[in-house]
Amino acid sequence: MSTSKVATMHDAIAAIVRDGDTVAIEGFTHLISFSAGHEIIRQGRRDLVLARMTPDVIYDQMIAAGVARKLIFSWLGNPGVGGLNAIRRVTEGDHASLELEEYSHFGMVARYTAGAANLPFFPLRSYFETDLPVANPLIRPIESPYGDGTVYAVPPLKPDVTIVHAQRADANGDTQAWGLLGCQKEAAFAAERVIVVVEELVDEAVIRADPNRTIIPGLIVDAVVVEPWGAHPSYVQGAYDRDNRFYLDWDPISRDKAATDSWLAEWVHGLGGRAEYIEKLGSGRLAGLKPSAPAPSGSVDYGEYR
Amino acid sequence: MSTSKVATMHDAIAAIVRDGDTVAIEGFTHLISFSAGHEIIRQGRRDLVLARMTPDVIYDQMIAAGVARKLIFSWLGNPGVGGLNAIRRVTEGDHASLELEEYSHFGMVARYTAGAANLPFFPLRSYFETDLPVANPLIRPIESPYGDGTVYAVPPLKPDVTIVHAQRADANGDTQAWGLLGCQKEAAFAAERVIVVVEELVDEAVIRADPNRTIIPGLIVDAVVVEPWGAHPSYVQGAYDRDNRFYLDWDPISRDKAATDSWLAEWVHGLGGRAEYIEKLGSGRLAGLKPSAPAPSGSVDYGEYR
Amino acid sequence: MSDETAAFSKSEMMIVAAARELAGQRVCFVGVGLPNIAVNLAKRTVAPDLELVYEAGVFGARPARLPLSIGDPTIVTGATAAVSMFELFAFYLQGGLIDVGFLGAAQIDRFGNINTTVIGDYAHPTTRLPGSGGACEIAINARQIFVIMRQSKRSFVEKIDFRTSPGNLGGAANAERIRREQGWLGRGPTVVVTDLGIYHFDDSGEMRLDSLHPGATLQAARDTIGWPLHVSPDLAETPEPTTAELDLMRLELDPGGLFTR
Amino acid sequence: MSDETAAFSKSEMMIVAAARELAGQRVCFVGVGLPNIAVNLAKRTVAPDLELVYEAGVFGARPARLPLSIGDPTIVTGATAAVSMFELFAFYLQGGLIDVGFLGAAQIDRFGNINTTVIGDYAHPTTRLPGSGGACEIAINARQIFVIMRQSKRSFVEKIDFRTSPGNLGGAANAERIRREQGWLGRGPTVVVTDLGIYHFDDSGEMRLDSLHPGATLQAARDTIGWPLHVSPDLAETPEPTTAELDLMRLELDPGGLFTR
Repeated sequence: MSTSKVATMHDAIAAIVRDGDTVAIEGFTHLISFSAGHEIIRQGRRDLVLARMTPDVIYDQMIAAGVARKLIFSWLGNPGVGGLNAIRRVTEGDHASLELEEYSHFGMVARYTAGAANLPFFPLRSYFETDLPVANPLIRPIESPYGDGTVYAVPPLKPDVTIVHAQRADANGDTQAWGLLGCQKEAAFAAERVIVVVEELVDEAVIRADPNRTIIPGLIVDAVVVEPWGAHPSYVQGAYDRDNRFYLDWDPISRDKAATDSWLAEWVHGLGGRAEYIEKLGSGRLAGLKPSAPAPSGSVDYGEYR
Repeated sequence: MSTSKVATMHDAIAAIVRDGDTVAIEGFTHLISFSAGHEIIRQGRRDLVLARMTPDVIYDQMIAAGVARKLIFSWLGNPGVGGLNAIRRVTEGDHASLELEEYSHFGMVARYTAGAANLPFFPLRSYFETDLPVANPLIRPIESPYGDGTVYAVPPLKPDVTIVHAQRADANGDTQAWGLLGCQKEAAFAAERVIVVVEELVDEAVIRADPNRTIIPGLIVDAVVVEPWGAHPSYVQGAYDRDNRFYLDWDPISRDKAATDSWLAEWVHGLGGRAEYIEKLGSGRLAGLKPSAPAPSGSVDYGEYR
Repeated sequence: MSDETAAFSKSEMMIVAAARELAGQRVCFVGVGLPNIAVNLAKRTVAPDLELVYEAGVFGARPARLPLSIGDPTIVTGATAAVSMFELFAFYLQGGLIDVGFLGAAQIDRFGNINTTVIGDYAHPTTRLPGSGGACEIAINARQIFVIMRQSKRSFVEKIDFRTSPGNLGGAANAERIRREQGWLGRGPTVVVTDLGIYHFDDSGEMRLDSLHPGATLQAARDTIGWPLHVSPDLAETPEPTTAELDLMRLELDPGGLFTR
Repeated sequence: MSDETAAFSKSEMMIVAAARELAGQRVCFVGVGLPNIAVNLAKRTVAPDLELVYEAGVFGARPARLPLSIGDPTIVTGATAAVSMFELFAFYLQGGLIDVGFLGAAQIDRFGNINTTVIGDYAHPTTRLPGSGGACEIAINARQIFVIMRQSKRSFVEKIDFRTSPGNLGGAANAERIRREQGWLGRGPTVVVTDLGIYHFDDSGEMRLDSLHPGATLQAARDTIGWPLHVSPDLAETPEPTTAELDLMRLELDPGGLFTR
């Protein structure tokens, strides 16, 4: 309970992510662990099954780098910009080499929920009268035992590894996040192994002062990596904004395979880790991403009961 | 959005709770709206179907007062003390006059969840090889569409009215609570009408300062009743402790029908509402229930993004 | 007239027309891109009490700027509630609390069925589109669906390549029966706003042109739609954007002109 | 010896014996009443790193006093996590994170099947008991089940009146097959601690007396059990409560003697 799980990103990925694993780096536009994705590229993992609701730029980069054989997802795009061009190169026409397993957003959330709850399936009202169950035979109809119709079911998704980024955790991995929470809790409970990357390592007392704010208990966490700015170019509520310029710049880069490869060479393979990445980005770039003003939540009282 | 839903308990119950309704006063040992239960007795509602995971002393009182024809529950007791004697009088032997519909805790939570999510059923691993599906034929087996066995399903529970107590809400009904959250969120989203009773009415800005703390949006709330100490003898995290003496005293009172009736006459029918109840309890009794010291959660920063 | 029409872009007219359709609505599920700016414009004009719901997990958003994408820290700060996506999709959307779901589309047919998955064959598509995201469940569970998209023969088609989100299926009768039988809470698509005009759905569940935007012609509408166009007997002309609407878009919501040019 | 045995109550011995069985365990699901004090005693003695989970929705509780019931503000203040009961039952319990589920019972049979629902006929019971609460799902999903209850012919019965919580069903072979086939994560009951002794389960899945408490006799055990008692060939005597254990119970955990008298 009091043993520290704090590790470097290098050591955490080396010990926890294996070739062929199903890996979920979750976080819906918010708290995306680009840092973990880059380290997986750097360490040359292969044949990964990548799961994520919105593959986003990080999976475009990982797939461009050749770490994955399959993608499980619900929305494939560069949010607010356009397509994911590296992924399109391996999914369109006769070159289609990346295996796809496709759901809707609620279907992906329901899959993680079933995985976390050890359920053999999860029911939802989506998919009826659509072509999705044809495209993905794992989406199956199920009769209500109360004689009131049919709904669809999705199977549990239990990643070998789930990686989430959060504002803070203690050394045991007890993790707190605020802002958009996406499906990180469900994806973490569904996973065999969990890596938490945080902006700030805090004392256990900070976590225990607000137990309702905890989204993941250390009980299911294998490693805690402390990396400020580890979610750049995505954002961290209260810490930094999305670096939209990065998302815009990625579009032309990713359209050209050579440009993509040289970006990976310069920004991933050419760097030792997130510290060097941040230094290379430059303090000016980062300063422009800070919130314009603080917006404190205020404090509530749990009371001492002796 | 800015129209106030603030009402007195009398007016809220008069307008929202009707004879024959299915009513859920939820809150697992914590935040139990005794005040609403007493007002329902005072207004002489009849033939209610009372739903609640743990009927607790409040439903023992309501059933003793004759408001209910049926009880839907998962654990029938006076927590930490013993049985619920008024309910036992109408459920044991040949006098059994109260209809019972019985689940497990997870079954009740799953029923509210299915109700809130507009699902025709909710699957869980409970009940297999037990006598509960025999006692309650609404608990039904369902085959996994993935050929990996059978689980059980429970049907959605959609109360006509759900009543919850919380630490604070704004005039629109946007409600925040901390400490044990039980199944209040699920029970509220599942309900046709919702009454929120709070210790404190706060400005909308207090709610919006910490959006992750909101458990129920005003969107689904019909009335906001402001009644400090409204959950006595249960407790409110940070505000007051459980009045255990009350739970202990209820045991001998409830064993005797006459004593029960005179308690109801004195403490419910004989009083105009919670304000008089609190005055009758006395400030000394209440002072002894305050937390021994504050335990602040601390504040987090959401950041301004313009 | 020509001067005035020259004073705003087709995209601006489309966004303004979509925003106006939200008058009187209470809870709106906001999609990526054009819906995002249309809803934020409506919130500042015809529907100040509109509750903005983002699939990312926000109810009652008060964005201080136009959100950069479907998720943005500005939709959380000052919101009524920030919740898990399970809660958002299960309780808010599937639970029936959303009045209007706003969708875009790569392909749409006369019955408002939508494709955002692939162009061509699914296994070997000529174009791989983003896929459903939340669109499939929004189309099924939101009380009604608004669609905003530019017209072209490539997008308004006789037959969509893939049905990602159900509309009026093969027609109103069929669709109403299935929605009733399956316990869906939504009644499907009710409004389609394009760069040329405003469409609603007739009793047969088919798209009908009810209003042409200033400067747009019936011929232009017919030339960019893949089926015989149904036109309302009392076809209207869409009122031009007001200076106030244009200023809001240009100065506040989209100063970069990302959506409005 | 008699002096010393006179120095503690049967209830105290039972609670201490149950607490000691938790040595080496990591995550324990705490039930109402006796389990509550036994687990809180273990946390203060043999298992300081034990994570206390309360069905009310708390993980990693650090109660500053003995909780008054299954829910109490003292289990929340200073806890690692306070979560919804959906999350507690779905992710923590059904998800397989609970090592030991602690249960009490009104009736138990030789295979550890438990009744907490009714005595007599279900429709017209002679005694209406609390019912399952979380017991049914705890028995199915916790990795192993500890039972703590006083012995009597009324409670240790040949046949329970109602099966609320499954134990080893009709025997170990049958139980193991069903648990495997149904994908249950738990292996069922492993320990029963009473006011007279400590029982574990033999290869046939049946209760076996492994240790007699000081002052208790085999005859007393046989006289309070409704089936032919299986006794371990190397029956042990339970070590008496230590002064430290007694002081913790009497001075800190249960000064009122609610559970220990």
